[in-house]
Amino acid sequence: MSTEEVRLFIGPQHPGVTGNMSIEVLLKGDTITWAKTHIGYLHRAFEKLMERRIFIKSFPLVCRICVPESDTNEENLARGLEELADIEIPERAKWIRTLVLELSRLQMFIMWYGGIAGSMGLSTPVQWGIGDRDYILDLFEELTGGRVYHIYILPGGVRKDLPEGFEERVLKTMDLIERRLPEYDELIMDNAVEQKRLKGLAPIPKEWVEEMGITGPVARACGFPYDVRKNSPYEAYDKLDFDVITEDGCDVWSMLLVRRREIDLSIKLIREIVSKMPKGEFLTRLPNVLYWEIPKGETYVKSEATRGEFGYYIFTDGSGKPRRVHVKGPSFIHGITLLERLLVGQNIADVAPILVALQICPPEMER
Amino acid sequence: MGKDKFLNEKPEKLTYSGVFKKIDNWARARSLWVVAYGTGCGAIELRPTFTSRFDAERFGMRMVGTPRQADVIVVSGYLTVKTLKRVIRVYEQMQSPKYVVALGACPINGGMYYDSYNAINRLDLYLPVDIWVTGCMPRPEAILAGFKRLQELIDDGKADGWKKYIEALDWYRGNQRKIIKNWRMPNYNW
Amino acid sequence: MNIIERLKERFEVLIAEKKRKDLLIIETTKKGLIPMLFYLKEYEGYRTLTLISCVDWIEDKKFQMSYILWNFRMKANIIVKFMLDRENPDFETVYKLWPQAEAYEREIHEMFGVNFEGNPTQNEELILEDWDNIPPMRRDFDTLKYSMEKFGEREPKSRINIRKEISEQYDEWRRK
Amino acid sequence: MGVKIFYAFIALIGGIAYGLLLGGISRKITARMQNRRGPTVFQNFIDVWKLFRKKTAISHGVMFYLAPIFRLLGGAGTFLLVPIVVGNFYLSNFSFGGDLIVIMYFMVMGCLGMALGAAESGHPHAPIGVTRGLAQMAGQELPFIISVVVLMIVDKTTSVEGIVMAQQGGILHWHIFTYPFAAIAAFISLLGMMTSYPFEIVMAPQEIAIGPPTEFSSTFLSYMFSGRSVFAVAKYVLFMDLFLGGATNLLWAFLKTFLIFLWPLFITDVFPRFKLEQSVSFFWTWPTLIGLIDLLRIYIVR
Repeated sequence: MSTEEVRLFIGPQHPGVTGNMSIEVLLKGDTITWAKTHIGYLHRAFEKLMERRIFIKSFPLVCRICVPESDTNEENLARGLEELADIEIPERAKWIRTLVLELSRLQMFIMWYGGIAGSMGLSTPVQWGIGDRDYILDLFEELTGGRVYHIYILPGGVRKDLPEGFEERVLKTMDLIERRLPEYDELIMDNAVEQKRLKGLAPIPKEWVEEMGITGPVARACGFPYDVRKNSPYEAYDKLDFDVITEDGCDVWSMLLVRRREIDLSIKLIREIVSKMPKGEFLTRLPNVLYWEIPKGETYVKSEATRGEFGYYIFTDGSGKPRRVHVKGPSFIHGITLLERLLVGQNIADVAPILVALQICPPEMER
Repeated sequence: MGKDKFLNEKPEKLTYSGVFKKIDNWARARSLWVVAYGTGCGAIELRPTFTSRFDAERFGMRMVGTPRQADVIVVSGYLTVKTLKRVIRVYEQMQSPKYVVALGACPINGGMYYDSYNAINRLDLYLPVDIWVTGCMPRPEAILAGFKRLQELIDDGKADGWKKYIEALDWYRGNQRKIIKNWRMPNYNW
Repeated sequence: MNIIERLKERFEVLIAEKKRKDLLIIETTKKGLIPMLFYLKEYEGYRTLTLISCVDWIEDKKFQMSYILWNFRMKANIIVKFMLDRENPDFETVYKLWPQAEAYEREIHEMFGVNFEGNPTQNEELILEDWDNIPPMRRDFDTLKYSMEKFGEREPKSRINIRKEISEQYDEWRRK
Repeated sequence: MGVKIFYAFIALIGGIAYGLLLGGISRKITARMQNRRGPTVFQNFIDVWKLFRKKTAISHGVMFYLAPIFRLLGGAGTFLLVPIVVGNFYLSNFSFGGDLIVIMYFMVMGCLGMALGAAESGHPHAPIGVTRGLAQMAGQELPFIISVVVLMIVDKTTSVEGIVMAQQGGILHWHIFTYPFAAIAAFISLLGMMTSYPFEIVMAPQEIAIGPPTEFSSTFLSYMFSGRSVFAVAKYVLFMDLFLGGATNLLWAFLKTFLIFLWPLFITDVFPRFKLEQSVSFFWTWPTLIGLIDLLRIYIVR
């Protein structure tokens, strides 16, 4: 209304933010001149609680750190503890873990693919995306018993073997999702309005990527082939055949393209994993986990989540409980350092697409 | 903007009676508008509940973006102190009659966060809860069943958490102020 | 000449341990940390700061500060750490080297009470709101006791009992 | 006259009900599009009743209270000035000579009243929404006015009844066929008026919560709801009269308005929203240019 600056809080109760967080902006007309992220609405003190729990009891906690993609957390913690306790896990367990991680990545990307359209008001793909994601959640339910929280990956392997005929059902679901995808593409990729809004939106300067530690699809959209799966392979990823996907636009549209191609890659990888799945044990016997003690040590393990590099910095001190577990969520950098700088100069209408494009997940920022 | 007549004043007790009471309850039960505020992790299962597969809209429920127009607030899981403050504010901005649905084990007695310094243990010390849906996290079917039960309660005129909140306001306020140290909220709007 | 030798030549290196083929752990002193980080960033190609972390070794009366760096070309991580006096936790910011250090330091200041000189925003609340106790991630902070005092005890009761009790409390309040 | 008022009142109630029903149908169709069942078609009636009987305890001053009334009056006024069935004593409402200009005035009035009230509500999202709405209105009115001017010039009348009369005598006399470019411009403009999706920038839930009506609740919201419904019906009827040759009886009126109602619905589910600048510049280029073709044509032909 006037040329004065208006102070506006986007969130926490706002349909456009991606979770329980808040962005304080100063507006001049429609343009943002200053932005600040406020987090802490979901702080449950996981890191403190884990110091009070024995190792095995930490697993139900960590899967809640990132709600939609919980397996990455379990896998990271399990791998870190195995490294500290010097446990070798069977080959089949590694492949099952990789399968679970890829399925989890795929369901997150499908939800995201609808979500980027939803952030601009196109609600049809949102509904489809969340509906189609449920096919994968059904697979998870069959495998682990839970839709969202699985607590399936444990130190020493996985909790139980794949059920009879699971592989075929995975392949069937992949076919089904692949059949559905062209419809999404027509609505999202070929949409003139969508292209007009997203092309060239919020370009990230290339030198920020290394300096700020931007990871994941956002970095890949800026031309950096940063993918933990390739750079420092974990589980069975070194035996899989794939290339890192990069785009060179640095804007939201490139991030969209990267993720769209990631969906295809995930489907391809899942097919490959199923075809290469070895036979054998799925769990090494651990000592009694209730009295399981790990010698003093520290390590940093990381993996590729859908949003970027997920890292666990684990300390043990020879007792039955972790000394400290520091969780590095990719959204911490994306949501605070990057977002505050990126939003300056943008239109208020573009806040929601940018938030979704950076895929900011509040619970992993504050744990 | 003038002086606000509802500011800093105890709300009058609202009673509904008369011939329309039955129709009102019937309509209220079939048109539950949920405020779009994902307070915790249960919000991820609210999405399937409200979209294609489980489609809560066939029961007349929908998400609205502002608390002023909402009837139901879904407390989806644990509440941290920081969020509790916002939830109370959102709840008080909603217009009567209004209902609270709590998802998960955490609002009942703290759940797995019983020893966390930042998550509250019992929600019904601070807000009147009409429906509890257990499970961590509750499946969409469970959430729908919870809403269905809420509809039955409204139909019978038994979902009266909001009346209780107005009556026992001092008790609730006392509890709220005990844990929210810096009370920078206006006491307003019912 | 590998990187450990190059670092030993230039700085005080207390411990150097090769954890994995892409993870190196270096311990240095408080004084040598920032020059070492600068050297690693400018000359060794460890251009990205991944994480700043802090651990409370209460029995040694020390905080361990760790800086995890990432080298994009070598595809390797390095952890540079040093021990900070727990009674007197003052240190400097590395905000000038990496912008994301600002938020990490803000969090550590809030959770451990470490003071980073030169950080412009470290006194702003990041996660907690109106915190009224010692910084919560310190080992001597008892979260269970705090939770029970503030939020009430968690009794092993069934839901029905809790409902009943609440309604009793409510009735009592009404009678008054 | 008294009888006329009575019948107009009946028509108004019918208009509101028809609008709410159409809203329900659109929700149903959208739901089917999104692979789900959706609410019943009567859901909007339940919503309005519930909202009407909800208590409200918000006060932001007199303008705030008056805004939904303005909105309802704007909708009802537009509706009452448009003849549903021309020539029929009961169903032609209060249409009189020169009424097209009054209709356009009424169409703006509801929005302006809403804008004043929303700005009073003090919520920061409301003024942003209001500025967006006013800018958007400036955009969408231009092509509409051009096409209306075309019709006024060719029919040499400013009354809706006159325009309807000029289209009688067969389907090819309808203005949608005789002046197709003007019709296209007006129908694109209708998308903006109906806040159909590429141009739905006023409420924009993901951006500014829901914009101007953020603070409105309960009874006020039910007034706004019914106002919006009757406003929509008024626009459908107006477009029917201007371009589809009016209606000779009530059945035709239902059929034709239903056809017009389907047009924004097809667009709305497959597009995200524009930004404000993009929306306004779109209205000022494509539909305006298309409308100008017809204006130029009649200028050359004369």
